[in-house]
Amino acid sequence: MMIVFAVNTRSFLTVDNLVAVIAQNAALFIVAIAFAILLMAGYVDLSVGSTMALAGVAAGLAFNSVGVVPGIMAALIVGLAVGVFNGLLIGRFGMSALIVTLGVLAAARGIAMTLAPDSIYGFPDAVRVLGAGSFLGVPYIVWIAVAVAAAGLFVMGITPIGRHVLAIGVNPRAAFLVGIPVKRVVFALYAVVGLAAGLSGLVMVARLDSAPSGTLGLGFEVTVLTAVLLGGVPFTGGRGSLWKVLLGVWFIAIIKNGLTLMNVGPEVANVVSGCVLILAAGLETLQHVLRRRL
Amino acid sequence: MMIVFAVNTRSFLTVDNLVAVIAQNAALFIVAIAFAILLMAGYVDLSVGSTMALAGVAAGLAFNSVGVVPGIMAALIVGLAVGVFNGLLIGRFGMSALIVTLGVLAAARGIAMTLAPDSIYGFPDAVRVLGAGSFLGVPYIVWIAVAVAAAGLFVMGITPIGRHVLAIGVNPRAAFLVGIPVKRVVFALYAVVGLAAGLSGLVMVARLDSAPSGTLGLGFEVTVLTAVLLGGVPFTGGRGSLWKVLLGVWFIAIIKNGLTLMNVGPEVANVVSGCVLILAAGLETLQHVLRRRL
Amino acid sequence: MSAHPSGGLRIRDLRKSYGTVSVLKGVNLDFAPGEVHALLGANGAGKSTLLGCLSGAVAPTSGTIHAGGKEHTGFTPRSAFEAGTAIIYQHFQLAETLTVADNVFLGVELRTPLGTIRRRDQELATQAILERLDVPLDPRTGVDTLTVGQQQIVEIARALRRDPEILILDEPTAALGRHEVEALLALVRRLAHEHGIAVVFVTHILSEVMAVADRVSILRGGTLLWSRDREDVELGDLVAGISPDRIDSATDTARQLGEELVRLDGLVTSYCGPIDLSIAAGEIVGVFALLGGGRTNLLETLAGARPVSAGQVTIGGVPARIGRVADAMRSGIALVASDRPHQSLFGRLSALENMLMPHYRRLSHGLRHPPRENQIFNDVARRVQLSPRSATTEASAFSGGNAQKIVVGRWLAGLDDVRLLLLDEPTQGVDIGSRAQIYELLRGYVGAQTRSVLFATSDPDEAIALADRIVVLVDGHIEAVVAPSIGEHALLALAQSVDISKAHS
Amino acid sequence: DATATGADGEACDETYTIGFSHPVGEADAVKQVKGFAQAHADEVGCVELLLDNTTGSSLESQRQTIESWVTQGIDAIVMQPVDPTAFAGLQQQAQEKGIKWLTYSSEMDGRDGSVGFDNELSGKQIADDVTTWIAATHPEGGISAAVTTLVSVPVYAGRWEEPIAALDEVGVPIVSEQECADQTCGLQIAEDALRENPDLRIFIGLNDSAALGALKAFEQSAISADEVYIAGQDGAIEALEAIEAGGPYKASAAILLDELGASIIDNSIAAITGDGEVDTVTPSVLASLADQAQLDELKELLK
Ligand SMILES: Nc1ncnc2c1ncn2[C@@H]1O[C@H](COP(=O)(O)OP(=O)(O)OP(=O)(O)O)[C@@H](O)[C@H]1O
Ligand SMILES: Nc1ncnc2c1ncn2[C@@H]1O[C@H](COP(=O)(O)OP(=O)(O)OP(=O)(O)O)[C@@H](O)[C@H]1O
Ligand SMILES: [Mg+2]
Ligand SMILES: [Mg+2]
Repeated sequence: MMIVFAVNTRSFLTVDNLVAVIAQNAALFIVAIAFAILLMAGYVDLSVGSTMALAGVAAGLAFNSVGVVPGIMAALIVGLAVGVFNGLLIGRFGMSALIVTLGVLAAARGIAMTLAPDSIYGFPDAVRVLGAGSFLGVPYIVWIAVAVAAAGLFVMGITPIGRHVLAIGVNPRAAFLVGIPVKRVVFALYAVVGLAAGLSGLVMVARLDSAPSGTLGLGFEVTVLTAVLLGGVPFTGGRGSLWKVLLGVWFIAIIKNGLTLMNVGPEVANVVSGCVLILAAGLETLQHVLRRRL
Repeated sequence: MMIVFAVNTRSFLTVDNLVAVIAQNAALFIVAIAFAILLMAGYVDLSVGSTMALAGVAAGLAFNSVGVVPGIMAALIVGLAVGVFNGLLIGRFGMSALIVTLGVLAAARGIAMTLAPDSIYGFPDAVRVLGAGSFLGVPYIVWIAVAVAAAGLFVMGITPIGRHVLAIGVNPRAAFLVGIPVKRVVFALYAVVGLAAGLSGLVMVARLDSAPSGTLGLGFEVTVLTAVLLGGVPFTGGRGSLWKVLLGVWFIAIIKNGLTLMNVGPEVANVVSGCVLILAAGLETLQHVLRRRL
Repeated sequence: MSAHPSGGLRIRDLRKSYGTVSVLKGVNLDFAPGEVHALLGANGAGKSTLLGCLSGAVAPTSGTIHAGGKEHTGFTPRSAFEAGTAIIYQHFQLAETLTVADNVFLGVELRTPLGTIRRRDQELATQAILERLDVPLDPRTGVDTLTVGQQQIVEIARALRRDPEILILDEPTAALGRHEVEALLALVRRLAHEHGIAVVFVTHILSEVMAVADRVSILRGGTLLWSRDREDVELGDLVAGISPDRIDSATDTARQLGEELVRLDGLVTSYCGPIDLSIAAGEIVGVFALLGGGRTNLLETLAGARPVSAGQVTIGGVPARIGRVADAMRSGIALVASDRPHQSLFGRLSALENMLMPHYRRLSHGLRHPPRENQIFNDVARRVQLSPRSATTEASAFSGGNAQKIVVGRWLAGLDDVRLLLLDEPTQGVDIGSRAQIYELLRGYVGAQTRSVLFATSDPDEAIALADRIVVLVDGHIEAVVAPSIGEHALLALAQSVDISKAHS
Repeated sequence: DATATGADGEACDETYTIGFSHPVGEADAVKQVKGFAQAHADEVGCVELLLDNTTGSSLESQRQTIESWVTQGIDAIVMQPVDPTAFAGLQQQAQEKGIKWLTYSSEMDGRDGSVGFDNELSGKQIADDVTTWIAATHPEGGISAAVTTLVSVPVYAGRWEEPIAALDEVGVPIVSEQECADQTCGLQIAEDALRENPDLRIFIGLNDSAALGALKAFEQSAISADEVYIAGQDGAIEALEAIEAGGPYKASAAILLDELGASIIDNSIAAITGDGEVDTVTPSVLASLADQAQLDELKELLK
C-alpha cells in the first residue's frame, strides 16, 4: 500500500508531506484518542462531528465579538457541555448511546446552522497563528495532537482509570460489583469526548480561519469510527490499545493522502478505500487465527 | 408529536398521506426488516445503501439493454451477491462486521458510479407501472413491503430459525454448542439482507424511473440503523420484536413526512428530529425503569 | 458462641421481592466474628439473594443490616466494602480481558503519589495470596485464558486481598478440584479462628459443612428454617432441612448394561491422550480428576468444540466424525458444558427457549408448535424440580442450581437421538435433593440401553454415587479405571498420585 | 497516472500541472465537466490535470486535497470551495508559493482568475422564465410553488434565491423550501407538498436531479402537464430529454459544459503564463421547448 503510493507519487514520502499529513489530521487524532477510550468502555458517541461544528461556531462568534482567549474557552466549554449532556443521558440515566448521540448529531448541527446561517470569518490574527504557526518547526496543532495522544496513553497505560475503563467494557456488572463508579466513569468519558470534539473543532476553525456551520466536521463520526475500529478496538469494548488506534488513524490519513496524490477520481477512490478496509479486516482476522494456532 | 403535525398541516392525517408514507418508505421498510433480523443475531450491515445503488444501477442497465424481467433479476442477483460476499467474509471467515461492511459501503458505491457515470433512465413503461401502479388501490410497492414484513414476522415468530437467530445474538458460543450452525445462519442472514437491499434498490429505481448511481440510497444505512434501534433492537442483538421495528420505521417516516408537510427549514428539521430521537430514547428507558419497579 | 459487641454482621427482618415474587420474606440472622457460618437451602431458597444484599449487588426491599458498628438499610458495592465485607459470587464477576493481578486489585489499585498503578507491587501481592491458596498461577496471565476453576481462584484471591472482616463465599467450591477445596477450607477455618473474621459459607456439599462450619443455618422458601451450632446437628438434619421430601436413590440395584456402544481408540486431544475407552450401552461412566486434570478438555473435544489431534471415536460400530460440533451432533454426541453462563445458558431468553433450543428443528415441521413446546417444558421442569416452574421467566432470573437444571433438562426430554451424552459437572450448584433426582433421571435416560453417558466431576462423592465405572485422569492420561465401590479415599489417592510427585520435581 | 505529452505526442519543454476540485464529485454535471476538462487538456497538450475525489460537500476532504496540492507545489488550482471563507488561508499560502488560484463558479478575494459559471445568472434565467410562464398560464394566481435549496453550500445560493425573489414578486406563495439535490428527496418532497397543497403547480430544483424527482410526482398526479412548471438547473441530459418530451418539465438553466471544462485549462494557463484571459464567465443558457435548436445542440454536446 505504502509502497504503491511511494512509487506512484512524487511527494508521498517527503518529510514535508508526512508532517503535513499529521497537521491535516490533527483534529482526527484528537477526537480518535478520546473516542477510542470511550469505545473501550463499550460506549459510542456519534455526535462528534456536529459537536465540532457547534464548538467551532461558538469559537468563531466569540473570536469576532470578544477576543481570542474567550473564543478558545467558548469552543472548549461548548464541547464539554455537549459531552456532559450526552454523559448525563447515557451514563447517568442509562439511555441508549447510539440513539441519543444520533439525536445530538442532528440537533447540534441544526443549532450550529441556526446560530450561524452564513460562515463566520475574519478572525483576529492570533487565530491564524494558532492554526498555521509552529514551534520548533512543528505546527502548534501537531503539538496539541501529540499532547492529547500522550495524555491518553498515560491514562490508559499506567493509571487505575485505564483498568477501570477496560473492566467496564468487558463486564460492566463486575466493574460495578468491585466498587468502580461505573456511571460516573461513563459520564466522565462522554465529557472528555465532548471536550476533545470541542478542541478539535477549535483546531479546525483555526486552521481554516473560518467557521462554516453547515460543513465543519460533516461526516466526521464515520471517519473517526472507521479509524478506531481499524485500530483494533472492538465495537463492544473491553480491549484495545491506543498505540494501535494511532496507527489506525495514521492509516486512514495516509490512504486519503495517497489517493489524492495519485489523482484518482471519486469512483476509484471509493473502490480503493473500500478494498483497503476489507483487506485490513482480513489481515486482522488472519493474525488472530495464526496467533491461536501457535 | 403526531398532534403537532396534525394540527399544523392539512393532510397529515388523511388516508392518502398515510398510504403515501408507506409507499415513500417501502424501500426503508424492506431493508429494515432484514436488517433488524440480522441485528437480533448481533451483526450489522452498513453497506445496504451502496448495495441498493449497485443493484439499482444493474437493474437500470438491464432494463435498457435486455428488458424488464432481466432487470428485476439483475437487481436481486446483485443484491444477493453483495450479501453473499459480506456473509462469506463475516459469517464464514469471522471478519469484523463493521469494518467489512464499511468497506463494502465505499467499494459498492465506487463500482456503481464506475458502471454508470451518468444516471440511467428512459426505462420501458412496465418499470414505471411497477413503481407507480397499484392493485386494489394499494401501490404494488406497498404490497411488496407488506409481503416482506409478513415473511419476516412469520420467520421470526413461528419458525425454529427465529429462535436460532436470537440464541446466536444472546450467546453465540452456547448456540454453537447446542448444534446451531452459527456460521451458516449468519451467512444466510447477510445474504438475505443483501437480497432485501437489492429488492429495495429495485423499488427505488422503479419509483424514480431512473437510476442515479451517485445518490441512490446515499446515507440509507444511517436511516435504517436509526429506525431499527428506535424499534428497540439493541445493537448487541439477542432481543427485539419485528412489530416494534415496524413501528420504529413508521416513526422515522412520519417525522420526515410531518416535517416536510410543515415545510420547516433544514436547521429546524435537524433540531426537531434530533430532539425526537433523544425523547424516544428517554421514553424507552423510562419504560424499562417502570417495568422493573412493578 | 457468644455474640460479639462489635464486628460481625446482624440482619434484621430482611426482605426482597422482584415484582410480585417475594424471594426473602423477613430473615433475621447473626454472623459472628471468628465463626464459619454455613448457609444452606434448596435451589432458589434465596441464599444468593441474601448474600447479594450483604455485598451491595442486590438492594433489599426492606430490613436492616448491622455491620461495622452502623445500621444500614442497604449497601452499594463500595459501602459494603467499606463496612468490611468481601464476597465471592456464585457466578464470577471478572474482567476477562485483564490480567489476574489487575482483577485482584480492580477498584482498589495500589497507586504511586502520581496516581499511576504500582503494577509490580500488585503482582507480588497477588503472587503472595495465590501462594497462600496453594495455587501456582502467574499473576500476569490474562483471565480469559484460565479454566473455570482457575477463575474461581482469582475470585477468591480478590476477596482475600480486601482483608475483609466479613468474608462471604457463595458456592466457592463448585468449580474447584478436591485439592483446592481442601486448601480453601483450611484457609477459611484459619481466617475465622485465627484472624477473627466472620465467614459466611454457602454450599450444597454437606461434607464440607460438617468439616468446616461452626454454625449452620437453613433457608427455606425465603425464610429462616433454623439456625444451630454445628455440634448440635447431624448430617440427617441437614438433609431433612434442605429437602424434606427427598427420596433416597436406589444406588444398589444392579443395572443392566448392553453391548459396547462407544469406543475411543487412541484419542489424542490438545491436552489429553492417548485415551482408549469402551462404554457399554446403558452405562454411565464418570471421569474424575483434579483441577486442570483435563476433564473439560476431553469432553469438549468429544463434542467437537476442540480439535482432535489423533485417534478415533466409534459409536454403535460406526466411526464418528467429531471435528465439529455439528458433525458430533450428527453422530449422536451432545454436551452439557461446565461454564454455564458462557457456554450453556442463553441469559436473556426464556426458560422454555433455553430448554428447547437444541430441539426446535426436530420439534417443528417448518413451523413451531407452541402448545407442544409448553407441554414438553412442563414435563421436564417437573421432573428436574425446577423452581419457579415458569416457562416465560428469563433464564438469568433463575437461581444457579435451577439454571443448571434447565441446562441438563435440555437433554433429558429424550426428544433427540443422542447416543452419547457428555456432562461436565452435571450437578454443579444443584441442591442435595434435586441432585439425587437428576441422578435418577440420568439412569432412566440410559435405561433403555440405547444411550450412554460420560460425565466429568471434581466431586468424588458424585463420581461414586452416579457412575457405573470411574475413569481417573491425571495430567490428561488415564491413570486407572475403577468401580465406584473403591471408595472416596482410594479414588482421591489415585487422582493425586502423580500430581504430588510432580509438585516435588 | 497520465504523464503529459504534447498534443502531437512529443515530449514537452514544460508541463503545467493544474488541479481541479469540486465538492460534489458524485453529481452528474460535475463528472461531465471533469471529462470535458480532461479532453481539452489532452488537446492542448503538455498539461497534467489533477482531479480530486471529494464527494458530499466534505470540507475535510476538499481541504486535504487542496493542501496536498499546495504541498506538492503544482502550477494552478481551480476550485469551487465548499465554503470560500474556509479556504482564504490556503489561498494565501498557495499564492505565496507561486501557485495560481482560480475559482470555479464562486467568488474569492485576490484570486488569480476565475472560471465563471454564474449561479445567480442560472437562478435568474429560471426566475425570468417562470415569471413569464405564470403571466401566460395563471395570470389570476391561485397557485403555489416549491423550491429546493442546499443551504449548507452557500456558493449555490443564487440558484434558489433568485427564483424565490421572483416568485415573491409576482405573489406566488412558496409552500415548500426544503434542502434537496437528488432525485429521491425531490420525489418525496414533491409528493408530500402536492398532497399538502393541491394547488402546487411550480417546482424549481436547485439542480436537475431534484427537479427530475419532482417530475415523477407530478406525472403520477392527475394534474395536466400544461398547468405545471418544473425547472431544474445544470442542463443534464435526462432533464433535456424530459423538456423535449413536452411534459411538466419546462426548463433547465443549462451550462455549456464543454466551454466550462475548456476554460478550466485555458484560464489556468493564462494565469500561469500571464498571457490571455483569466476571467471568463460561461453563460448558462435556458433550455426549453421555446428554442429547439439550442436543445439539440446541448443534447449533442452531452452525447
Ligand atoms: N433478577 C431476578 N428476577 C426475578 N427473580 C429472581 C431474580 N433473581 C433471583 N430470582 C429468584 O429468586 C429466588 C432465589 O434465588 P437465589 O439465587 O437467591 O437462590 P439460591 O438460594 O442462591 O439458589 P441456588 O442454590 O440455586 O444458587 C429464585 O426463585 C429466583 O428465581
Ligand atoms: N484456553 C486455555 N488456555 C491455556 N490452557 C488451557 C486452556 N484451557 C485449558 N487449559 C489447560 O489445559 C489443562 C486441562 O484443562 P481442563 O479444563 O480440561 O481441566 P479440568 O480437569 O476440566 O479442570 P477444571 O477443574 O479447571 O475444569 C489445564 O492444565 C488447563 O490449564
Ligand atoms: Mg445461589
Ligand atoms: Mg473442567
